[in-house]
Amino acid sequence: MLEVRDLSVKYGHFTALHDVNLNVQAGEIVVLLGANGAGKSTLFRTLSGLQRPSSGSATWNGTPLTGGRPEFNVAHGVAQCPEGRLLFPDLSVEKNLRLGAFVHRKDAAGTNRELDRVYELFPALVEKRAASAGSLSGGQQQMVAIARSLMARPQLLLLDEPSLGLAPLVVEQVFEAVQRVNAAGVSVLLAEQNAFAALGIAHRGYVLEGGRVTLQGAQHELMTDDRVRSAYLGV
Amino acid sequence: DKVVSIGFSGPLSGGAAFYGKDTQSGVEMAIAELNRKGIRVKGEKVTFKLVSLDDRYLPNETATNVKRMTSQDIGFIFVPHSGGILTVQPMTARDNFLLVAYSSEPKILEAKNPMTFMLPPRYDNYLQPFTATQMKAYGKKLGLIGTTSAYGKQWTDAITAEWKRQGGTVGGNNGVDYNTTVDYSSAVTKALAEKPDVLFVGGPSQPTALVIKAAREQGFKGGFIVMDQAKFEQMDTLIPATYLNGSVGVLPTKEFPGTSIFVNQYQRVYKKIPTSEAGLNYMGMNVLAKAMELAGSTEPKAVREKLDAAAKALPLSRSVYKLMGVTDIGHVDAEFTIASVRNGKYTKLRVAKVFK
Amino acid sequence: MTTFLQQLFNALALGGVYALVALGLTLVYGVMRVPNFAHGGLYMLGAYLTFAGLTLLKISYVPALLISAVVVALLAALMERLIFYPLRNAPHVHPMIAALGVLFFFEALIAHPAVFGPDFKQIAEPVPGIVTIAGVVITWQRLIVIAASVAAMLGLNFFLKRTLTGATIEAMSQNREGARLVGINTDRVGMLTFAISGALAAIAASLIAPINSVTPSMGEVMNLKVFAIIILGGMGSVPGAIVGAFLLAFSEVFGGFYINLDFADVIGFAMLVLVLAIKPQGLFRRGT
Amino acid sequence: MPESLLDVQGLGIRFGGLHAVRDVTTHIPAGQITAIIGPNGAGKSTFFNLISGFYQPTSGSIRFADEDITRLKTHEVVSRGIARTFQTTTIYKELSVLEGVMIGHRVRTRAGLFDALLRTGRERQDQAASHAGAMRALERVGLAAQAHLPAGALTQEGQKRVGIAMALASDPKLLLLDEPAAGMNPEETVNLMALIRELVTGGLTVALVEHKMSLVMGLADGIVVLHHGQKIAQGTPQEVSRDPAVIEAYLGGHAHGGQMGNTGKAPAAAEGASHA
Amino acid sequence: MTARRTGPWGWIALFVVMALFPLLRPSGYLLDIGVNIMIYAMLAYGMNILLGYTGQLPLAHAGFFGIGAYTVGILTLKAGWNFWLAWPVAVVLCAVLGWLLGLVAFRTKGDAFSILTLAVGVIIMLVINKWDSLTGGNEGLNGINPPPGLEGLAQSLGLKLSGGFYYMALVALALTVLLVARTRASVFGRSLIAIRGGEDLARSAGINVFQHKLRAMMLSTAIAGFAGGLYAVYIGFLGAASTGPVVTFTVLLYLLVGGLGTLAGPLVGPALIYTLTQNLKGLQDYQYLVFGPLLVLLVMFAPHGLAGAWERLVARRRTPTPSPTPEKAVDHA
Ligand SMILES: Nc1ncnc2c1ncn2[C@@H]1O[C@H](COP(=O)(O)OP(=O)(O)OP(=O)(O)O)[C@@H](O)[C@H]1O
Ligand SMILES: Nc1ncnc2c1ncn2[C@@H]1O[C@H](COP(=O)(O)OP(=O)(O)OP(=O)(O)O)[C@@H](O)[C@H]1O
Ligand SMILES: CC(C)C[C@H](N)C(=O)O
Ligand SMILES: [Mg+2]
Ligand SMILES: [Mg+2]
Repeated sequence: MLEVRDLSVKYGHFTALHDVNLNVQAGEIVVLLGANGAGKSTLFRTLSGLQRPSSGSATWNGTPLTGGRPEFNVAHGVAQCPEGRLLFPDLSVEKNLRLGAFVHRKDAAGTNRELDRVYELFPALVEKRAASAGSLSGGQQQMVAIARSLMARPQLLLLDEPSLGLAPLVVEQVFEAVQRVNAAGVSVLLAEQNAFAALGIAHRGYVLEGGRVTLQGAQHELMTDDRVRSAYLGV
Repeated sequence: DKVVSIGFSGPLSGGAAFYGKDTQSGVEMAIAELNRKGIRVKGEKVTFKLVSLDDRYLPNETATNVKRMTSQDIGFIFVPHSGGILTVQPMTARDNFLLVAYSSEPKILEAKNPMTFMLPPRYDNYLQPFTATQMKAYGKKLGLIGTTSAYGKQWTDAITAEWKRQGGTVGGNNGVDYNTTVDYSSAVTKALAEKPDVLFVGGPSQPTALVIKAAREQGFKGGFIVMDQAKFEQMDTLIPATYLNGSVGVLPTKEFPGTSIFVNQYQRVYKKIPTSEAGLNYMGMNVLAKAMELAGSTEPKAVREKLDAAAKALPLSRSVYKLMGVTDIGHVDAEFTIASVRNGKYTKLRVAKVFK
Repeated sequence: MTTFLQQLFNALALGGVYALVALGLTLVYGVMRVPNFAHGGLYMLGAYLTFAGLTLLKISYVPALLISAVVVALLAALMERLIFYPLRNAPHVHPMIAALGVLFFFEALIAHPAVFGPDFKQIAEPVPGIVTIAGVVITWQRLIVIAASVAAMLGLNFFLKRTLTGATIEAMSQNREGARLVGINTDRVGMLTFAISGALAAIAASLIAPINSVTPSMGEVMNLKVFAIIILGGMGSVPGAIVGAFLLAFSEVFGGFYINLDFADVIGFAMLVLVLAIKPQGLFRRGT
Repeated sequence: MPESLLDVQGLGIRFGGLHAVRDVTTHIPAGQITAIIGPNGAGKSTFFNLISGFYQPTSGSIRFADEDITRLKTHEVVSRGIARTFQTTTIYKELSVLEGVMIGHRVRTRAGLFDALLRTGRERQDQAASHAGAMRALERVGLAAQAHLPAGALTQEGQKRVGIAMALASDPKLLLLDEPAAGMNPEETVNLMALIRELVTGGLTVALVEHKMSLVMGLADGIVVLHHGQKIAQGTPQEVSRDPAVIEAYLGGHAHGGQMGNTGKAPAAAEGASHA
Repeated sequence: MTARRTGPWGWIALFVVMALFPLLRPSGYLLDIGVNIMIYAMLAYGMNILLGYTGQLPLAHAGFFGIGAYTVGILTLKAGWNFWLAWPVAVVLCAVLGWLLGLVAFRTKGDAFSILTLAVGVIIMLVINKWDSLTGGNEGLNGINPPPGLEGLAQSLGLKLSGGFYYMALVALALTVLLVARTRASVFGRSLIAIRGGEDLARSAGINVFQHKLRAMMLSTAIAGFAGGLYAVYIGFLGAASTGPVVTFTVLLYLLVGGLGTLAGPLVGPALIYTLTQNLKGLQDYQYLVFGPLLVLLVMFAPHGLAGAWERLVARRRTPTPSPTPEKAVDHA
């Protein structure tokens, strides 16, 4: 279980997250809603260890995630598909993906199996496997980023706006895939502008506003909440 | 007591530092000895203080250093490279200092600057005996692989002229920069392609030894004319002594008569072989001190007047080389000795004609 | 004809020298994009440490070389940690100038009278003597250098392209955060990369020193040329570095031979300018 | 039938073995909004890059306002009146918003180095013109009040607007927007749609690439569909959204603004805000 | 960061103070340091146009400095030209050669550009060093005379020749600063900043990147030649060493310490570092043992240079940095 307690993050003098509390239970899909600049990415970066909090804690099954060492977090089963993709532009798509499985480097067979699986999820990448990641179209790169995070075979998957720049059909496939991964027991924390689709597959959700959690609830509660409907569902 | 500061501006860092340090060491050692012994000028005890500033071989830095020293009323400044010397030469009169020049660039003398004191003997004295000896021993064809420093180029031109004058033929100039060349093989190959009997080589000792080595390895059997900048006593520690067989060059400092005191002393302090860089600057400083005694003054102009007398009065133990005096234009007139080498043994060569 | 062949060998040997030094730099500059101008300094230190092993510790050549490689590797790793790592997000000029500062420091340290002093030193050839093939003379040491440069190239290329650690180096150089996100300990990889580069520099220096000479400024002459070689070959390309090295050597040797020896360096650099003007990316573009 | 502003004939480009854009013939009518859609990697951004002179086509021709611009360099294309934004927001984050947008006006000024050194009359005029042009553009996108903030301090959406303002500052006739709504929430998307519509009302022609069907369907007068670099359909939103080939390759069940998250039955002409 | 224009008053005050300096009767050494600083500052201003404003790192500038210097030296010594004619010719020559270099070099970008220009810098130095008949080769050019009229002018002001040189350098520096400041504040200069910020973006904004870079290069090398011409008459002797990469890197260092892309940086850097290195000379064998690490520390702890740090401080005091608050926290229920 992911447990975030009183987490605050500062950029210089500016506080991006104020005492955030949230959790993701084993096997859950939890969606994080919030306007631009609400602090979603900041939370994700903190959970994957790229950003250190100024106070508070975040643990995954009791293991602290806030040591500022992403490599430690991945090794403990927490993988992220980050905002901005952070790919290796001059390496081939396949190398990018294989490096995604870096923490499983002793298990070549498992990596190959997972590789087949992500190619199945994103068939568009198959013909691009030898192309450098930087030469791909924006959407294709986004696919690589998602696929790379799956390659780590995480127990907790952090997806920061995975549908960004993806064609509608592919978005649908991504959300299906998230559900499939989740069905296999992986917990998922998901931030999305495409709130409707995200809420569609989520069990629970949080609303982040100005760096604070202002609302939380089960899927149907949020779906029917007026504030959520007007601000995030566009209805 | 009176303290007289002696200035020194030369390359003390960078690629030419070894050269700068060698020249500096001669001045330094002379000062240490003079201070120990005690010098009296007009009855007053004088101690010398060496003020050294790095100029990295850059003339503009030399100029800045000299301005700094003259601002501190330093009246005697050693500079060991022609660029720096030529740059500061016009300043001597206005800022009243005696420029002690360690360089054999003829232009320094051509300027007829009354406040220049130039230490190295004229290298053109070497040309005739070098040429005569090697032409007789090996043949009439000369190949050229000297260094391309200013000094090296002058040498190359001069030896070319002399070799032709004595009836030999000279191949193309295959000079390379001894300070930056990574591998001398290709220059040597090119020079040897002309099948010379004698090769002219020379620059700093160590690369010169590598050039000689490459030539021998590529099968060169003739003799070498070694420019005076390279020292046999340093080269024979680097390459097999047989490689040097049949070379002519300057006699190692330690082989000069009467230098054993200097050589022993130097080796004790600096733990290395003294070269003429150290020796001539050592001599220069001693001449300077003697001239102050004779002049009864530490005023640069007065000292300049007495340089000739001082040089003549200096005992051999302090002059390293046998001094005949200082010419009117401020050039040291010293006896120089040259030698050919075989298996580490030096044979002195006779000099037929001396340029003054 | 013999002269021509001899020059061919001379060029090969010189190319081997350049290649060996350039390969050490390929990792940090070509792959990691750190303009480590102190590389020449590490190269110089490598030669002095081997010299010290031979003269002070009185050990033989191979152990001296190995000790030197290890020490320089550690030093390079330390440099990464203390200087280049903190500057990893700064514009290029910053690490470049910092590296120059380090170079100054190394040179001054070695040239200090209490350390080695500014004089030339010489390392004796471990395998003295020459081989004559068809009238062409080449020393054993030069053959060793050529062989070592080819071996180093093959090894390095294999390392980068075929091993996981190699891939992590490339990954880290392209996106440090991305690399950490997949679980790569970038701190360790960064230091490792510098260490390998340092070891290669030291080995190169120890092999080349007997041909050339050991001076505090020996790295400066090499510095410019090897940076040029890496750009010439194409940033990050290991075979490119080798080709660049031999191309430079051939233009210097044959330019010197047929045109003018005094202008050999000018010809070499002019060739670089020409190649870049025609192929701005260098001869080999970075592959994947 | 509005006259055509941009005509593309048999346009194509290859990257090595890949035909990223292939034999595309289409036109962009003046005063309208044309959307270019298609799967990821279909060649949409590449198509924009070809028009704006970033890439040189390997085949075909481009005519803009009755002039052949196929071989023109980017800056020449911009000076003819085609401006663009990038798929990932690219602006001068360290500069102030105003200064960044003034850069967009550069193409309308002539002052060069010597004007700068001598501070000629032309320099002063151009300086004033840049300022005025930039402020006009900022007003159009509603950022005039933020003119003096560092651009990087703005929100994602604000930064997108800065990007658009920069393009507008060059006084374009045709504006190319590459995924302008990416990363925006529904509300911001609606605001952006209003902005684009305003610009078109003001006489601008817009071509845009977008995956958000709500925006495409709500905004576009005509749609061009690319797939594997080729044009597979062209027509009004209604026509295109019913085209089986398009549904198969691209839309799936999202023919009618699915990404905005409603039932998919919204009329194409209506904008998202009125969906409630 | 944008160079914040503090208005001309600070600069005018600074130049007035600098102009008063010789009246304090400083030693020849101090005056000499002043002139040297000003010459290198000019060279740094030239480099700053490319590096600081346009974002291109050129490494051939000491070469152009050398071309400027040798042009003046050769024209006055060998062709008997008047210095005041030779100097502008040197500047124009450097501009033209800079333009030619740009035509080739700007085909490349980033590191390749830097290394290509470095190679050109080395070539220039080597050619100067080897073209004996024209440049005097290793022996250098000796005896370049002070500018005609300068000594007389100095005497009429009650100064020595060195004082005359000081004012000559001061005027040249002031002109350089004026031109650079105008460039930076111009439409053209803003386009350079745009190129620095991203070439593709600048191109899409309609900027002819290549032409702008070429112009920047011309201005930059012209200023280098301008400084070189002054150097030639001031030192009176020219050797190839003062045109090599070492000088380029030294000036780069000045620039970095002063502050890239700032207007004051190219003056602050040389003033500080040149004085520092002169003083470190007293440390003899320890000078680079101290200077090397000092450099590293400066780069690491004052990454924006001294002028950069100052500008930031002033900027912070003037406009309390708007903390990037989210535009709107969703509060519409
Ligand atoms: N590196 C940084 N330095 C300073 N401020 C930052 C930094 N990164 C983010 N911020 C600020 O922190 C706040 C939260 O940003 P964050 O990226 O977490 O938002 P977000 O919810 O992910 O928004 P978006 O939907 O745009 O991705 C914003 O105001 C942003 O400007
Ligand atoms: N410079 C390049 N070199 C090689 N291939 C490229 C290059 N640019 C684009 N491509 C390839 O061309 C194809 C089209 O890319 P493009 O960016 O135009 O797609 P797109 O339609 O914009 O996709 P998206 O909706 O994902 O942004 C892709 O397969 C991409 O990998
Ligand atoms: C060897 C010396 C007598 C000459 C000295 N190298 C010079 O610069 O002139
Ligand atoms: Mg975000
Ligand atoms: Mg695209």
